[in-house]
Amino acid sequence: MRYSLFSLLANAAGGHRRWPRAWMSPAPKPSYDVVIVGGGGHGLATAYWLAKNHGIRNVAVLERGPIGLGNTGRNTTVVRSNYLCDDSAHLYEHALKLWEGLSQELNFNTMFSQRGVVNLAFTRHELAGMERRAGAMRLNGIDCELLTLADLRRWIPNLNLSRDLRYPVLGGIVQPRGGNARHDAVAWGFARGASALGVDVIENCAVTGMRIEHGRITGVETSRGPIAAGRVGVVAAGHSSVVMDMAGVRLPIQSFPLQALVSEPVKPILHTVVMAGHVHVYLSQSDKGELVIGAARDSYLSYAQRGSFHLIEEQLRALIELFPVFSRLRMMRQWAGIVDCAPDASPIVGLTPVHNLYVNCGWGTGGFKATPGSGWVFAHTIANDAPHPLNRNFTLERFTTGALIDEAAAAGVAH
Amino acid sequence: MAEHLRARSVLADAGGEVPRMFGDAAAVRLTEVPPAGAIVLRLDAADASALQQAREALGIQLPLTPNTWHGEGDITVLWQAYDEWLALTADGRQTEMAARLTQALAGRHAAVTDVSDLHAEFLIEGPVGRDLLRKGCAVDLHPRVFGTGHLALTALARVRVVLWQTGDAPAYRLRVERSHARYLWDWLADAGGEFIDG
Amino acid sequence: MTQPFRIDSGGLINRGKPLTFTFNGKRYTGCEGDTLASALLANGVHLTARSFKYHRPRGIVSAGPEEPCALVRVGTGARVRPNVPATMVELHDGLIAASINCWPGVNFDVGAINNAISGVLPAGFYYKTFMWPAAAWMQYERFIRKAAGLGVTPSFPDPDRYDKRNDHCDVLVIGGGPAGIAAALAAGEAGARVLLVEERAQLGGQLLFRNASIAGQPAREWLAQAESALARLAEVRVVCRATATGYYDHNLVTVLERCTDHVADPAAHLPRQRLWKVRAHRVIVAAGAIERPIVFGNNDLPGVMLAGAAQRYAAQYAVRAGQRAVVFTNNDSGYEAALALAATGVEVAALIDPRERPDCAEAVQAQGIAVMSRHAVIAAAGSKRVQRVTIAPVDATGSKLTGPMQHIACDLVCVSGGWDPAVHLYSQSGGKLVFDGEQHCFVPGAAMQPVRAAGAANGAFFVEDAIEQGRAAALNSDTAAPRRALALQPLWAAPGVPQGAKPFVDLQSDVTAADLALAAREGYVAVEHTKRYTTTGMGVDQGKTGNIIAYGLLGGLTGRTIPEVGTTTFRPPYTPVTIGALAGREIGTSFEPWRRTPVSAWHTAAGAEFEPVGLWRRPMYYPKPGEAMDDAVARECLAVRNGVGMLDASTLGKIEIRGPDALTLLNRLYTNAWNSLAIGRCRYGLMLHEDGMVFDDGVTARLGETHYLMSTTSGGADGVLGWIEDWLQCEWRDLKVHVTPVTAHWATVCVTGPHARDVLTGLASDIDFSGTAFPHMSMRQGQIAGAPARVARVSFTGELSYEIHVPARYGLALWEMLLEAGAAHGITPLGTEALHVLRAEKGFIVVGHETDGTVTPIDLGMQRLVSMNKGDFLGKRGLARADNVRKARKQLVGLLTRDAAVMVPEGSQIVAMENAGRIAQPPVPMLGHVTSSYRSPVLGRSIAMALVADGSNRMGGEVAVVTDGRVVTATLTDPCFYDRQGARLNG
Amino acid sequence: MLLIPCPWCGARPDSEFSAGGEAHLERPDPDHASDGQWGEYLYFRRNVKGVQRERWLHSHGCRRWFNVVRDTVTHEITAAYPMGESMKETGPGA
Ligand SMILES: Cc1cc2nc3c(=O)[nH]c(=O)nc-3n(C[C@H](O)[C@H](O)[C@H](O)COP(=O)(O)OP(=O)(O)OC[C@H]3O[C@@H](n4cnc5c(N)ncnc54)[C@H](O)[C@@H]3O)c2cc1C
Ligand SMILES: NC(=O)c1ccc[n+]([C@@H]2O[C@H](COP(=O)([O-])OP(=O)(O)OC[C@H]3O[C@@H](n4cnc5c(N)ncnc54)[C@H](O)[C@@H]3O)[C@@H](O)[C@H]2O)c1
Ligand SMILES: Cc1cc2nc3c(=O)[nH]c(=O)nc-3n(C[C@H](O)[C@H](O)[C@H](O)COP(=O)(O)O)c2cc1C
Ligand SMILES: [Zn+2]
Repeated sequence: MRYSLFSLLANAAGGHRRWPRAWMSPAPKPSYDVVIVGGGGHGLATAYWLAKNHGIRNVAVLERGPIGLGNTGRNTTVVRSNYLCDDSAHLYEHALKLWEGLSQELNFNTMFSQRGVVNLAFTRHELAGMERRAGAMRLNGIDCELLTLADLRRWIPNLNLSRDLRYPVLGGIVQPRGGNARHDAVAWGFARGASALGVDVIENCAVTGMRIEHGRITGVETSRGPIAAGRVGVVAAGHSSVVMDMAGVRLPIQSFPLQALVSEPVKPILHTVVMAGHVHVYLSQSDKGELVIGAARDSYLSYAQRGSFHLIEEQLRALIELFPVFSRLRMMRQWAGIVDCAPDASPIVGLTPVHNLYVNCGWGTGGFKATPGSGWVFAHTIANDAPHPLNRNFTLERFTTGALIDEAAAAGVAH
Repeated sequence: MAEHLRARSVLADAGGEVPRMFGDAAAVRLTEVPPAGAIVLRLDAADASALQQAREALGIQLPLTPNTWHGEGDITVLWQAYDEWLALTADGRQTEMAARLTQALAGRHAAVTDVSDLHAEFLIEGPVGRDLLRKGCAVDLHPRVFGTGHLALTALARVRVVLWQTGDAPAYRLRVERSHARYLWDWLADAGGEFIDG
Repeated sequence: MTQPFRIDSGGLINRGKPLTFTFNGKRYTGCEGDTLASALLANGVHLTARSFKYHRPRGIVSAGPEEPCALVRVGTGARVRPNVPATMVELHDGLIAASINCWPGVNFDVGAINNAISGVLPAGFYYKTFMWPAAAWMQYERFIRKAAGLGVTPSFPDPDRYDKRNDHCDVLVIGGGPAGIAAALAAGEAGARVLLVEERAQLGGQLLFRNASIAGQPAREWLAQAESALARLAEVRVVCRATATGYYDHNLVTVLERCTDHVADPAAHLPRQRLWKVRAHRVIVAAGAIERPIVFGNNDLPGVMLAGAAQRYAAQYAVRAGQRAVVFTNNDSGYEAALALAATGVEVAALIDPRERPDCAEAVQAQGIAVMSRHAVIAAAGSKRVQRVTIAPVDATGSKLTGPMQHIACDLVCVSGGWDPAVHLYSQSGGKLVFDGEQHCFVPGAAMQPVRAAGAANGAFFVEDAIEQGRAAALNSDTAAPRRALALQPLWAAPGVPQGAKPFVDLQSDVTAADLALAAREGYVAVEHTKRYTTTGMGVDQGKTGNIIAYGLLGGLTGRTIPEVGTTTFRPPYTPVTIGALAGREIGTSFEPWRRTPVSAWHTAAGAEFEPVGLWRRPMYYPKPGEAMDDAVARECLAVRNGVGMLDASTLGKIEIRGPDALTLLNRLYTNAWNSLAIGRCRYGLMLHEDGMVFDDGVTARLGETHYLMSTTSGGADGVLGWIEDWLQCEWRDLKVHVTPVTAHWATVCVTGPHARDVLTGLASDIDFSGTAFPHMSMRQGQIAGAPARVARVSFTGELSYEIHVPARYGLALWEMLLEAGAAHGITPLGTEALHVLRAEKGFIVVGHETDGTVTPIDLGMQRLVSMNKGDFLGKRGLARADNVRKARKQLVGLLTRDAAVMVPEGSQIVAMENAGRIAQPPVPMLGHVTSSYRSPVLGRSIAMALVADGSNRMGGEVAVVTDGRVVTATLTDPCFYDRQGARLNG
Repeated sequence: MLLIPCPWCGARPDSEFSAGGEAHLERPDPDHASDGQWGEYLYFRRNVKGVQRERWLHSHGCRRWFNVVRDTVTHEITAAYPMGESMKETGPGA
């Protein structure tokens, strides 16, 4: 049933008793053309575009739990394409363009809100870095404006612009087309869309092994039995190295906790996404009213979806510096996800040493924004056994040659 | 022109020479300690004869137990790591002390460095001293586990300090890198504010 | 002033201390010992709030932190608190509170229109609509955002102070009810260091209102004795108004102490709240249990209340929550409540119980209360307060109506659906939860950290059992403490709810049973999906009363048992924690240390503008009155080129290196060879990470046979020391060398300019500063004006320069002496900005400007500093990787703009001339960027440095620098713009 | 916040330390390592889910590096031992 105001009204009369399942959750078939490991946003998007763009519909997404509860379900939802390196800029901008029509594409409101993403500068060095980034963005055709203090006052009325701060704000940049989206809706929307195109979204089905014959993958072992597959794409975020290990493929990935928290809900007070690299905090206000606040990641390896308390203290110190009016609000809930970090803070999307096995990982602290684009290029990669031009350089080989796509310097703060 | 350069306290512009008192009956008292002579000694603690040489040169045993200090006469030696000690002496005696140590340890895998101006030193005494410190320090200072003779290398507020207990009152001394001293002093003074009866 | 619903006697309030307060603009009176909720009820105020989504009238549901409805704004101005439960606000004189999320007021609220159109606003309606036209979402969203949110953020900075405290104990007891008290007593008597934290203002837990007897003793007597026993134990500390909020790894528990929230005029020096970070050897969770509601139609009307809460209001606060009550319970605890209410003069119209008649019915009936077994309340009615309930007979499982409905008039409905142990913190600790099939609730299972639960938190709902469990937990005894079951028959929601009467599951998030059914129908059946789709449990109360019902109903809808449904994740905090308290005192000037040099105060007094460098604060320039930055910097630069300047260089990192293997160490750390360095000489070096990228540079001097002094960049000192120690301690353990950081031990003043030597020779010193005795790139030790000194002749400005190091205590005096000695030469203090201009004129790099972690020494044109035949050094292999030997990498160049007056901003991108015309039609390929850019006073023009692809082969060619949409043409040159032969620093 | 047991100073909150990642890495012979081997050394870690040996530096304390055996799922720490000491048989897996 199509979602629309009309169908909503029509169903209201019937007490909403006729809505069908959003996506089917069938038992696994013995064999698929393509198996996607990982039912996060990226995996589901991959399956959707495989079916939609490449006509490959005999596809299963295997998710060890319910879909969308990995990093997709626990991220701070910042969407932007304000990247420095050309390769990143093109990839994330492609994703941003897809976001702009995603609700309509999926017939599921992902609540993509282009309220703007502001990055603040606290040192002259950061200002120069922003000049560099803004220049690169514009030359890559991406919207970006440099902001003076007066501009900032307009964009973020409650921001503390006092000169007396330990680190006074000196300026910033904004990407007006950036913003937030509803994280859960993205997973559900892609699942519904993929399911409608014939993809099997199989939940509670953990991949436990890989079948490899003569250097070629033939299927996977799962908690629900073996499943044969022509091609396998692994999109398991924090668990990427665990899954790829099953195929004997090592990754330059480390899994770290990244924490976030929400305040109690309040009436609209913050209308933009604000990111402060030097003091380490970033935030936005969700449509439900809570402030969604993130910061740096923990420094130790972990698969526990929780981090160290002192990072929360650090993050909220920074918040109070920037927004003294938030001091009396209260933290309502805190959590963490396990992010898959590559040494250059850029993703790895492409072929692996095992034939017909593909990997999509390393999005680390910032892959939510890429979700539709990541699925798009990964679907292309799987369908053609060759990368899409946009992910051509995001290879595993770059860690041999040294041709890194170093966003580490540009990112500054996790999100 | 001055013939001799004049020494200045790190807190010269913050009134550090004057003890700060918080609370009635000096619930806690904060003082800057005048500079001492200080030497960093690096030495292999497994080398018994080197330890012996150091002991003879200093006239006092190096504490080998982590988290302790040992003092005799005007010399105090603070454990810093398994191969590192901080030896304090009266100001002015450090050059001679360093020379003695250097000579005694010549030819060994050891290093002696004068660091007399590397740190500032504070004294914190009084019954609520512990409560003051625990605002910014995660070491358990309860008398059951930490007493006179104990020492901790740890973070206080946001800076690394060497903290050691010198009396049961309790009294603590702490050394902090000189460039951080003013920050820590201001932090302690602010933290002490709670103990001023309103 | 009268409090019409205050009971004349009993309770723990102080009638002698009346307090005045204001709610929604109206003045009322309460008593000391009241909460805002109990005081409102004493005054007959039940309508306290409007709901989140439908703006339905809401009242007071509970008497504790689980309160889902009565959220209010407390205080005014900068001290306002936007969303606090009235049940946890201790009354003080002059307290001002108001309802939130309603306009114009709680009595008449325009938002209630949502209730009328609630049919089109089911769970997740926003996912299905607002998609057309695509661009309109931003407009829809504006309305949605306005409607959402609860209270309003204060408009002013917070005037209050928040503190932190680290603490340690052998046993941390969470909760000061009978179980917790017993635990603390037992542990304390055994000699342990005990910390007992209690969320409320006083100890006692449920003993404060339950008529229990303990070993034959009335509960309150037992309590008084226990409290004084605790007070006698020196190592037991009891802290009230202190909520354990989070349970983290390795037995770290955070506790939020509310120090002054309950005081009308708190003393300014006291913190408002204090966050405790308690590291406990063992933790005992004795946090009690939370009463569970039962869902029925319009169960959100003011006047529908948890039975235990009504009982607490009566017994602890001496307040009648109503005049005529109906009790609806599926377990024995509702009977106790009925008796307690009756005892305080509330007329209990009926007790409705879906079960067969339990034994305890007798006592209730004896009070003249009608007990209606095998019945359920299926709906309540009333407009802003409950006026009657509809009841009906039900079958043995409570799932079907078996007879006609009837109505009972009442103004209070007391509901008890059972009790849920407060397992939140236990679960946060990693402890497993198991479903107790007899008591139908989750109880603690296997522990993952040293923690035990006791009392009602562990499913022991009888006082004596709770006490026994507390004791057993304290003594860590293995014998299973008793746990008699509370007789209960689960009932999540009443059957047969009449049309139009909304049955609410999560009162705070306005989630109804129909929403859950919709979620189940659409496949959002995993409990985490149900939560997120319906927002169940996502409010300020985090579903303390509602979640379990949602699990029960979801199980029923999907044919699963509750353990199969599972729970959502318990996350900190247990109750919300003030952000200011989490931030603590290390904000403002304490946000981060400002590292100070011995000369810092002088710089401030001289009016310097500062800039942060690492944690240091360095003078950037010293403006004279009326001078702009550019003027001041130009003046400082010219002083150095034509006369002499002085710079506080104390921030430079300094590391002493001693030992027979010092030379080996240097050869491994730096890219160049160090073998030939004579004692007393200095050499410049670059350090690489193992990937071949530059990460620091500096000059190292040889002071003795096996003694070197290394200098590092100001911001990089800690990194370099860490890097060296890492290799020495972990990899090169055989090297006989020690490194000692001495940065702050030395004050360093750099005297630079053609007259530098003239200034120094005027000092009282035993050092021979003559050119022959003291050549460039050497270091001398001696004394200056009685202080031991090290002087290095090195230059970052291209002029004759000396770096003078004296012990820090003499730093300011040295500075003042040099000012005096240099006065005749017009000595000029210079800041970092002039220094940067001067070094850029010379083409010297600054790590972090010309490098960003992707730049090799070859890229910087410094191949002569890379010795490929001295053996291995860190980064050598990295340099040889395929991408690092690629042709046409970005290389360091100088840039001269065609128009000498134009200065390009640092960071500007560079494109090829042939692409300059294309910038309006991106994408445009980029060649590199400007790394440094200045106005050079001595050259009278702008200069810049840049990293440009294949830069060394483009020398002399032109490129386009793109700045803010403008294109500036510039020529690539050698990066050294001034005195290329270096004549000025020799001699 | 983890409690990291410094073998000398005792257990302290992880905020006093710097995490150094996987322990007992082998630095390949730079004269003979291929780009691939060097890349492995620079970037590839086992990223163990379960018990791993890792390095920590007590940066706010004694400034010494040491090894810790820690479970990356439960965060339980079962051993700590000084640098240079060989891998003790402590706990499974690692
Ligand atoms: C706190 C936090 C804040 C963040 N903020 C932002 C932000 O603001 N903006 C942004 O762009 N990005 C952000 N990110 C990063 C972003 O969330 C991720 O990069 C992105 O969501 C990754 O999506 P995914 O689909 O690849 O991974 P996931 O959503 O994690 O999906 C991976 C799935 O694989 C499944 N899986 C794992 N192993 C197996 C197996 N053996 N068998 C079957 N299935 C398996 C997992 O269960 C999981 O569902 C944040 C992350 C966190 C944790
Ligand atoms: N008869 C019944 O039906 C029934 C049902 C449930 C409970 N009870 C009664 O409950 C009592 C059980 O004793 P108990 O000690 O286990 O529970 P309790 O409820 O008496 O005490 C728990 C205490 O913990 C405090 N607390 C809760 N969470 C906290 C936190 N995070 N931080 C700090 N404090 C916190 C509460 O404020 C409360 O004072 C007995 O009196 C028993 O009769 C009776
Ligand atoms: C953007 C965003 C907004 C959230 N808002 C809320 C909220 O309003 N209330 C709430 O209880 N949790 C909120 N959460 C947190 C979730 O409840 C949950 O903690 C998080 O998704 C991680 O899942 P877990 O706690 O089940 O591990 C939010 C999470 C995200 C990512
Ligand atoms: Zn240590």
